[in-house]
Amino acid sequence: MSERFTKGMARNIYYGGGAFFFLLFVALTFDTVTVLPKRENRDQLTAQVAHGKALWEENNCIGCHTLLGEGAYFAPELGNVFKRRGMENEAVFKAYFSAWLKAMPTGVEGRRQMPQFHLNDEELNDLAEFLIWTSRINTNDWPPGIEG
Amino acid sequence: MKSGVTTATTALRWRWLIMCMLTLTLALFPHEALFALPLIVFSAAAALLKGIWIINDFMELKHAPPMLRRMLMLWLLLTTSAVTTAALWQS
Amino acid sequence: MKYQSQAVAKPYFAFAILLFIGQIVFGLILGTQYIIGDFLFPEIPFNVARMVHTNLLIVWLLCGFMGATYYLVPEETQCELFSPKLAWILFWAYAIAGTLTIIGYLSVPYATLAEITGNDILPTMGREFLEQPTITKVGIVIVALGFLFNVGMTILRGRKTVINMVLITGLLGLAVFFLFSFYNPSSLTLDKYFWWWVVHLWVEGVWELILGSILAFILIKTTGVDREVVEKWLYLIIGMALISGILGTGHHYFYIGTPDYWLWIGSVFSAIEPLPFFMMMVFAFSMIKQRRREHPNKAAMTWASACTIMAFLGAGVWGFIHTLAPVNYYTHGSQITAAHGHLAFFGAYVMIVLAIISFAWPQLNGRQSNSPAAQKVEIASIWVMCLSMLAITLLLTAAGVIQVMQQRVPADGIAIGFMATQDLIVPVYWARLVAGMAFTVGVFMYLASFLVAGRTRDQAPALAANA
Amino acid sequence: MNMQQQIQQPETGYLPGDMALWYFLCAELGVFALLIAGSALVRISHPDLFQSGMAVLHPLAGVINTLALISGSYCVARAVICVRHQSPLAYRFFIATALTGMIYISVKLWEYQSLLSDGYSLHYDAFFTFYFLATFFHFMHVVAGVVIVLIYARALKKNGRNENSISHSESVAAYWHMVDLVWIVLFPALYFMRG
Repeated sequence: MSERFTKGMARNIYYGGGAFFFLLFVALTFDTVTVLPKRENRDQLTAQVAHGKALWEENNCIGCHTLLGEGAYFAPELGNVFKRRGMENEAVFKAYFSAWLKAMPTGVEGRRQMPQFHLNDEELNDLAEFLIWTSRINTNDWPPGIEG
Repeated sequence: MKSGVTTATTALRWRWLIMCMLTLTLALFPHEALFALPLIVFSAAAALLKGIWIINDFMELKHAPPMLRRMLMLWLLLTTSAVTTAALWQS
Repeated sequence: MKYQSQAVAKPYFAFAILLFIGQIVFGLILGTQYIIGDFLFPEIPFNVARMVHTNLLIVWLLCGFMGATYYLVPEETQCELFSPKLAWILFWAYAIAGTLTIIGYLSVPYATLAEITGNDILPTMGREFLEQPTITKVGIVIVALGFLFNVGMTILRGRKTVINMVLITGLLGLAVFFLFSFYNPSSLTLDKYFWWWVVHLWVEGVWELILGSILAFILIKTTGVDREVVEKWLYLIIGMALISGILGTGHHYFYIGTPDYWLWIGSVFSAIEPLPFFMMMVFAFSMIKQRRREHPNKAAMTWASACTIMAFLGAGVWGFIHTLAPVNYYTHGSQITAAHGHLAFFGAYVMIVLAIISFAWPQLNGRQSNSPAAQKVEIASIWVMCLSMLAITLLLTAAGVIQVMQQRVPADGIAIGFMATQDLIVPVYWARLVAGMAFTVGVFMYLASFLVAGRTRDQAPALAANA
Repeated sequence: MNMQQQIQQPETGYLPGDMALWYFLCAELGVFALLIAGSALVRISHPDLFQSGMAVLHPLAGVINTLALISGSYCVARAVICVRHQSPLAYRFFIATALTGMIYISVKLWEYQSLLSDGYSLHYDAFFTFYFLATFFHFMHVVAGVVIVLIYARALKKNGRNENSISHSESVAAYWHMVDLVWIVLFPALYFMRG
């Protein structure tokens, strides 16, 4: 009688299934990458926005905040901070943003503290540009509310 | 032994032909609003019948461990009723 | 120990445990900062402590994987390691680079670290879990290449079993997908998309191959069940893990700017992701039930079987509760994610590394197992660690539920802000900190079992020569 | 095992094919079930999109494909019986199965091509997202099925029958029937259940 559960079949499923689904994943990746520019408005991705993203990384902002829901959960979501704190007005947001970062840390005892990053005005502007650009990405309507 | 084979293949052939006929009948159904409801019911019934035959006779699960057969039947029933309910809901 | 070269696993295991302790210390700091916001500020800001906590986790798990590989590959291939010397050189390279990186995190502001390590030449820093300076990343790649060369040459020379083939595939995948950490486009969504190719395809892809092969190795050795049986289950389980896990990456592509069809793909495939973990649990327990020998190392068997339960709970159940897109819409980036992350990492990867250490360490020291007295302490430590981690998970889940109900579900204007919600959760965070301390007690009990093992060495069954 | 007995009256509890494969098939059916159930929910919430979307599809293409897959199922079931009886016809039945699969593939490709050239794509609306996802995922299974059937037919012809042939051919057939079964539910849901 032949074996009912064979190693050969289990191996075929592992290699065949793994390859099959990885190929599907690559195909979907290809499609995603082609439609992303439209969903994230890549035409508006200026040098300032790119510089802002570099600043975001070099100061490890993701170590406390989330951005589009990913990161640490110690400080507020910043993917929609332009809407929450700037009321979608660029001048209002930039003024608020640079005043906020310059006032850090608050030093209130027992409260969570944000470090002082010593950014100059140009850097503050570019970081704000990055957050503004991020808030306009089509994220399938996430976050659910303004509070992020 | 030979007779057993013939019975099995004859049964398969008949089921195959009936399934083809059912499929063709769907194509001949007039696509008018009047026939929308019968079409939904008929196509759901046809799908169920085809699925049962595929599971029982083509896959040969009629005599397989009952758990497996029940799982597949349940799958067929759930998916068919989901799509049918959605279609009926709409009309 | 059957092969002399298996001894190189020792420093890897010892260093892994050392880093594990460091990770726990920083975990306690983070838990405190969640309650007393300015704790240790500005010396160790939250982001630095978190970076150290998560990076130590990754570094020590990788260290444990390498140690496990050096231990089991000679035994599986039935020949000595290609070059024990290379393994030692790579160990020191890895240990020194890792330590320097952690010192770098703690001694200078992150922006300064980025500047002195030349992040502007090839910016790769400042992304979650991939915070390492670019030169550290290059170092990791070099160590990985040397490691794979060493292991690959050993396997080529020796017997090729399913276990070492799956293990090497997993390690190879680990190295290949790490290369995506060097890709950092200025488009945020693209960056996030391929960031998951490292993170998700590691923990829900190739790491599961490593997990599966280590588990299969331990089960063969401790239960004496036929290799054929273990191997076919191994293939089937990791096959299922890849089938569900690869497209399951989609559950990270819901709300980061990627197209909406990922809502479907991610939900559907990650819904079946608990299946391989469930099968792994059934597999481990049925192998133990069918065992043909009584291995004296009960502690290692407890680690291995508990690992499958905790992995199923953490990766399977806690993953599933927030993986469907409509649920994840509210839970994405909340404490629910933190709950799932803790239990999944602990259950699947921490426990399997501790299991192989528990199995291998006595053998590396010429004994079949530790003395019954030492094992008793060790098994108690398993219970304390598992129960504390479950408590941490449940409390973080409660924190997440509060967060979702207060901050996410209510309409704009009624929903409370992030910081106000955090204030509401403080009592839960206190309880979590207590659970974290209990976990630390478990870690110390585990360390104590080594002391007891040393003291009661004469009561341990000796390893038969060339058994 | 008494071969003849098994053929005429398969004993109760006999599992056709390899158990490892059945784990896989059940997982696959689970995926399709979730996909189909999800689409039913979308249809309930966006009935108009399904109404307009289904009107665009070509029922005839669906009918041809259903006939092709059912015939493939019939052929592969016959092939299994031939393998059991050591009949040389097995090879031909496997080839016939692959041919029906190729008919399906050609028709589906034509259908995709005509839809895409009319501007309908994965990103068009909720209906077409579902349509392309579900059918493309299924399409890839048919492609894989054709490859598997051809590989197995070739091995059978080259190496002849051995003690594992029955189990192997049953496994190949079970996979094919699974693909057919999924289509049997998708077909009316996409082409005929219009409100």
